[in-house]
Amino acid sequence: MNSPATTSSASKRPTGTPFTRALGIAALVGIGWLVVFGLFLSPNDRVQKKGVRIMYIHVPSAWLAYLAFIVTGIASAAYLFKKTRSLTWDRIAGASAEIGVLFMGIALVTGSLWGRISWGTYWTWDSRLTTTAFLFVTYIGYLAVRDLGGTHHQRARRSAILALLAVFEVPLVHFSVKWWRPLHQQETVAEGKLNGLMLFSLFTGIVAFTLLYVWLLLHRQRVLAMEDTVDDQGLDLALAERRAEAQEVGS
Amino acid sequence: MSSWRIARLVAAKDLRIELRSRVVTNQVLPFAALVMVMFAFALDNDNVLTRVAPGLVWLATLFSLLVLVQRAFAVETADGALDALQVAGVRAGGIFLGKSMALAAQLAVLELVLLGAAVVLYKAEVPANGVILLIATYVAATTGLAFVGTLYGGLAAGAKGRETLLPLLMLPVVAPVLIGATRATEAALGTNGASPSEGWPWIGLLTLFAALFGAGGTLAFGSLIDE
Amino acid sequence: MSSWRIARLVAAKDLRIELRSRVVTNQVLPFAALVMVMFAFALDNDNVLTRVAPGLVWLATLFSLLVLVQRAFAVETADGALDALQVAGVRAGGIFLGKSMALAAQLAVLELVLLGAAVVLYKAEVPANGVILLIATYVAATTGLAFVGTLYGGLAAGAKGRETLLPLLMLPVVAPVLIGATRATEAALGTNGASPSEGWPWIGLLTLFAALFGAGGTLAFGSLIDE
Amino acid sequence: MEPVVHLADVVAVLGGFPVLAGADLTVERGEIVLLRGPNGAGKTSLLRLCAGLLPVERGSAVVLGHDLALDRTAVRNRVGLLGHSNGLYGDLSVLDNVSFWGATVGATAVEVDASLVRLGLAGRLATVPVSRLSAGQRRRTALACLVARRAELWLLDEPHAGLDASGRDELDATLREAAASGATVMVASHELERAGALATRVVEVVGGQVRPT
Amino acid sequence: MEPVVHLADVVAVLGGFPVLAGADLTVERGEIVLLRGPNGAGKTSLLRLCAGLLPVERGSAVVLGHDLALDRTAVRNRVGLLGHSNGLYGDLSVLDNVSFWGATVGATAVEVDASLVRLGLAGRLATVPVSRLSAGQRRRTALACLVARRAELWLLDEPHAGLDASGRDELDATLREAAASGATVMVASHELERAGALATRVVEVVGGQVRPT
Ligand code: HEM
Ligand SMILES: Nc1ncnc2c1ncn2[C@@H]1O[C@H](COP(=O)(O)OP(=O)(O)OP(=O)(O)O)[C@@H](O)[C@H]1O
Ligand SMILES: Nc1ncnc2c1ncn2[C@@H]1O[C@H](COP(=O)(O)OP(=O)(O)OP(=O)(O)O)[C@@H](O)[C@H]1O
Ligand SMILES: [Mg+2]
Ligand SMILES: [Mg+2]
Repeated sequence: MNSPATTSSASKRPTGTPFTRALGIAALVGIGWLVVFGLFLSPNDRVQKKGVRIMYIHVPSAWLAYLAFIVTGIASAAYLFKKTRSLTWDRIAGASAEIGVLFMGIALVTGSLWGRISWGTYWTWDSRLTTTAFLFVTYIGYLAVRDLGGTHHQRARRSAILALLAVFEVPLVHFSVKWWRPLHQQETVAEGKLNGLMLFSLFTGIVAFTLLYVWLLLHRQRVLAMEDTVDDQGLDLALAERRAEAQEVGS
Repeated sequence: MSSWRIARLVAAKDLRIELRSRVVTNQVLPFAALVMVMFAFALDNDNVLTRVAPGLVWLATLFSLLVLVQRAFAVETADGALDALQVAGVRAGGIFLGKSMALAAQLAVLELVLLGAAVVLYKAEVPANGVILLIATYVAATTGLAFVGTLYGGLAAGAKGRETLLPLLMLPVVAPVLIGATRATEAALGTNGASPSEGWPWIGLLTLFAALFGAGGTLAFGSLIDE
Repeated sequence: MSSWRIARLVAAKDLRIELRSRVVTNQVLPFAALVMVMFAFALDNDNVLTRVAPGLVWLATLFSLLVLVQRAFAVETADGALDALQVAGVRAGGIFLGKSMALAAQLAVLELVLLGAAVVLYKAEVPANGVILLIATYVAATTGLAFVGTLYGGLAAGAKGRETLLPLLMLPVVAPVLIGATRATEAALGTNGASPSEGWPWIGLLTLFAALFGAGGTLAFGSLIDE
Repeated sequence: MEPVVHLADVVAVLGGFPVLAGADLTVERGEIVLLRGPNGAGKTSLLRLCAGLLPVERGSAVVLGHDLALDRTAVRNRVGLLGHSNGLYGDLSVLDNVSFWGATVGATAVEVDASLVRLGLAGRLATVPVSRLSAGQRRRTALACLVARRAELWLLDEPHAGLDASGRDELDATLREAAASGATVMVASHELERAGALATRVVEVVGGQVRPT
Repeated sequence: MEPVVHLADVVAVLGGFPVLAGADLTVERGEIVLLRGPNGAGKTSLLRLCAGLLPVERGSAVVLGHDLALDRTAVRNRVGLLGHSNGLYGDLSVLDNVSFWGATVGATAVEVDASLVRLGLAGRLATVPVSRLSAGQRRRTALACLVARRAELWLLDEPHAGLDASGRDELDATLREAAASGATVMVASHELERAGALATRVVEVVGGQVRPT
């Protein structure tokens, strides 16, 4: 998303700080490691052969999407139930949801690619795949609701409520495989069915993606803040015109 | 005045409107019925129908729900009555409960018709030992759907362009209901050799769902409908 | 001024409204897409899906058609524009053609999306030798549906309370289209081992149907929308 | 020369209710006739009947030389009606609306602009979607559409309602011009001072019948 | 005693447009204030804001002792709004409508009948579905609903429009009574003679701001 804010006169301040820069670098390094381990050092799987390497993106992105959506939920709750009604919480919720949708998208794509390899099909109506798709759509809807307009606080309240309802779909996706028609992988990681090096690569991936997530979140949240201030500046101009209207008629 | 009295007022009002305009009776019911027939047409494949009957019943219910919800809020927005309701100080929680009740009532009728249609068209049988489960499913699912419908219908009813959101917001959220209700019904009807006992966990899911949206709506409806 | 010029005016107007409001893009398309997903989901196992895919595509088209038609006439009746159109002396035949054209355009887009969805979700493949047949089906069916939709939409929009009739009037009438289009598509896709040659008779039916309602509408539309 | 409107004992029915119960009225070319009368008297119905929107149940109604009992559509492209509702497309801009309604009678872009300027809708407002206008701005847009249509018989239902002072003056001037240039105007209104001053003749509608005043 | 309405430099926004651009207004108990001003000035917006329907973007708006910036809903059951639209259910009869809106504030059947009689809707009309009423009859129904609600602050947007002579007199009498019995009334109108005579004070709304006259 481009932000008019960065170009606007009023807010020349960058969205980066020493901390976020450090974070960004760490994320880059982490991804570098992931490439090394995921693509070269980690062994092929007995069944999945090279295909297993998709796991190192697929699983972390899916889990980070979960995390992002849960953060959205928490931030929304914070906005609704804290006396301060601070819009910062709302922006964190929004930013996190955007990133979550991004990661969920990656999980869907990598997942279906993987599916092509190991199940011979891009898509099937397995419970997890379907519920994941619904989760994805739900948060697209959430983002759409954020764009409905109204004052910042209206936007915040409306979307916060949706977020609190939507977050309940996450456990639904997670446990769906237990409930019916599982084709998709059941608990694999938690049950330690992975050999050491695979496990390590996977965790590198998770760490790297987490760093990336936090980095994106901080920046995106600040950009949103700037967009809000830009809205306010736009309003000031409009106000001036409207008042001028009054002068004309007056004279 | 208490939310509960408001709820009764609003529900009575909505049902009276239906009584006078007969939109649901003349439009939605035939629509739902025709949907079933259409399914029968499109899928007139030997044994397929009976196998997927439960799924189709709930699918048809969902589509009809969309129509019902749109109607339920068209009445309010046609002449700015929703504004009037808000100004009238009518507690949003009350409006929510009231409209949900009316919606649930209409849904219940609808589902009966659909079940009937399913039995006739798809030759679905209802075994004695599945009856209680079936009833439980209907009650739980209907309540849940009514709540969700009202919640998102209200959100979508507001300012311009929002109506475009209704299906987008609603369908993914009601998907669990579709799943749960379908499985429970299959269990009740013993489709694909399922046994009633398998149904009850799904009822749990449905009830949880209904409770969640009932609570959410009653508390939050105000902020959702005000523009 | 000639009916044809009017038709172009009205069509352009309707398409511009869609361009501005994006209701079809934001509401009907996602709706149709979700309908497909829901079908796929309710009918889970794949071999069923691919077998019934053509039927589902057209079923979804019909549902979307209902929404489209309601929308097409909602814009006319919202602020009494239909009255204004009549007083403006705009020839009814022209209105009919114009709105049909706009509707057909929107339907065409919609069907493309649905076909795409079918290919992805239901793994329906389009064999080379079926392409022409498929295209013919789409053209014929789309025209027919657009005509019927406009005709009955006008009838429903005409007088108070009648809008309740829309689905009731329309679904049974378009049933032949559903069947025809389904069979033709099955032939084109070679579903259940059907061969393209079997498809053409159905195209005949569809074309006949389109011609029938096209002529009927152009002549009778005036008396239909008059109150 | 035959009258523009000639109603003889006209009866019209809506939903079983006789909205017009034997109305007699004759309007000559160039007149500005004010229809006054209590709520529910039948003013709107009378105007809609003259526009060919309301079927003639009994009696004879001749408008611009056409017998409405035989063919209601014949008069249509020659009359212009401003009803209680504006007949605008909320999603389209003011300009789009006026252009569309103008185009239906082949009005040129110049004529369209002229009518926009006339009703103070030129400039920023012209590009605003009608759904974002104030009530009076909408009414002005509807009037602009009417002006752009250059009708022979103007039928206006409470045209002053919602217009501000300048809008009212503009409206009156427009109608006087139209009448002067040979058009005929019928106005239903409850603002007796204002509309009375505008009209060349006042008739009273009561219980679905017309009586002179 | 504190004023019923106190707006200080209020800004309100719709679709990015500042419908109110720094409005200041103070209304005391028992006043009948007329809001006049050109189309698009912001009268409707001002009334909707006082009814708690339009959020306060900037400035402070205190109505009946509640700060709308903090909670827009607190005032609601104490104000009554008659907007450009009537807020009626077309499928329901006049009686059903008035009863419903009355019931929302616990009005008794007697009070409902009283308001029907008052606006000349008793008898046959009471049982007619609103969708089959004439424009003025609908407006009367909306007024009846308002009367039945016995609000402390009455907000009316062009209440005279569409009403016939008797209806206007009835309306003015009603508003005067309400004010006399301690209610406060704000009326937006373009019928300056009529509304001016009714009002105890006239303010002008221009370009989203309020100025005394
Ligand atoms: C479009 C297809 C797919 C989607 C949408 C998808 C989605 C997901 C999601 C949402 C998770 C997180 C599960 C959780 O922990 O709650 C996940 C985890 C996982 N996925 Fe997929 N997946 C897809 C295809 C595949 C394929 C083809 C494979 C391998 C054959 C696969 C293997 C895994 C594994 C091993 C996990 C970790 C499971 C665990 O330990 O919990 N996925 N996937
Ligand atoms: N939904 C909206 N979005 C954007 N701008 C709007 C919207 N509604 C109204 N406006 C603008 O706000 C301004 C004030 O509107 P408002 O309805 O308050 O004016 P008004 O004083 O009531 O005019 P009128 O006398 O015509 O009723 C108008 O210029 C209008 O264009
Ligand atoms: N659709 C309808 N069905 C039945 N009766 C109707 C319908 N529309 C109007 N009426 C009745 O016809 C009568 C005349 O209506 P009309 O709108 O012509 O009155 P009017 O003179 O325009 O009143 P107003 O001054 O309030 O606009 C009214 O008594 C009304 O109740
Ligand atoms: Mg009238
Ligand atoms: Mg206004």
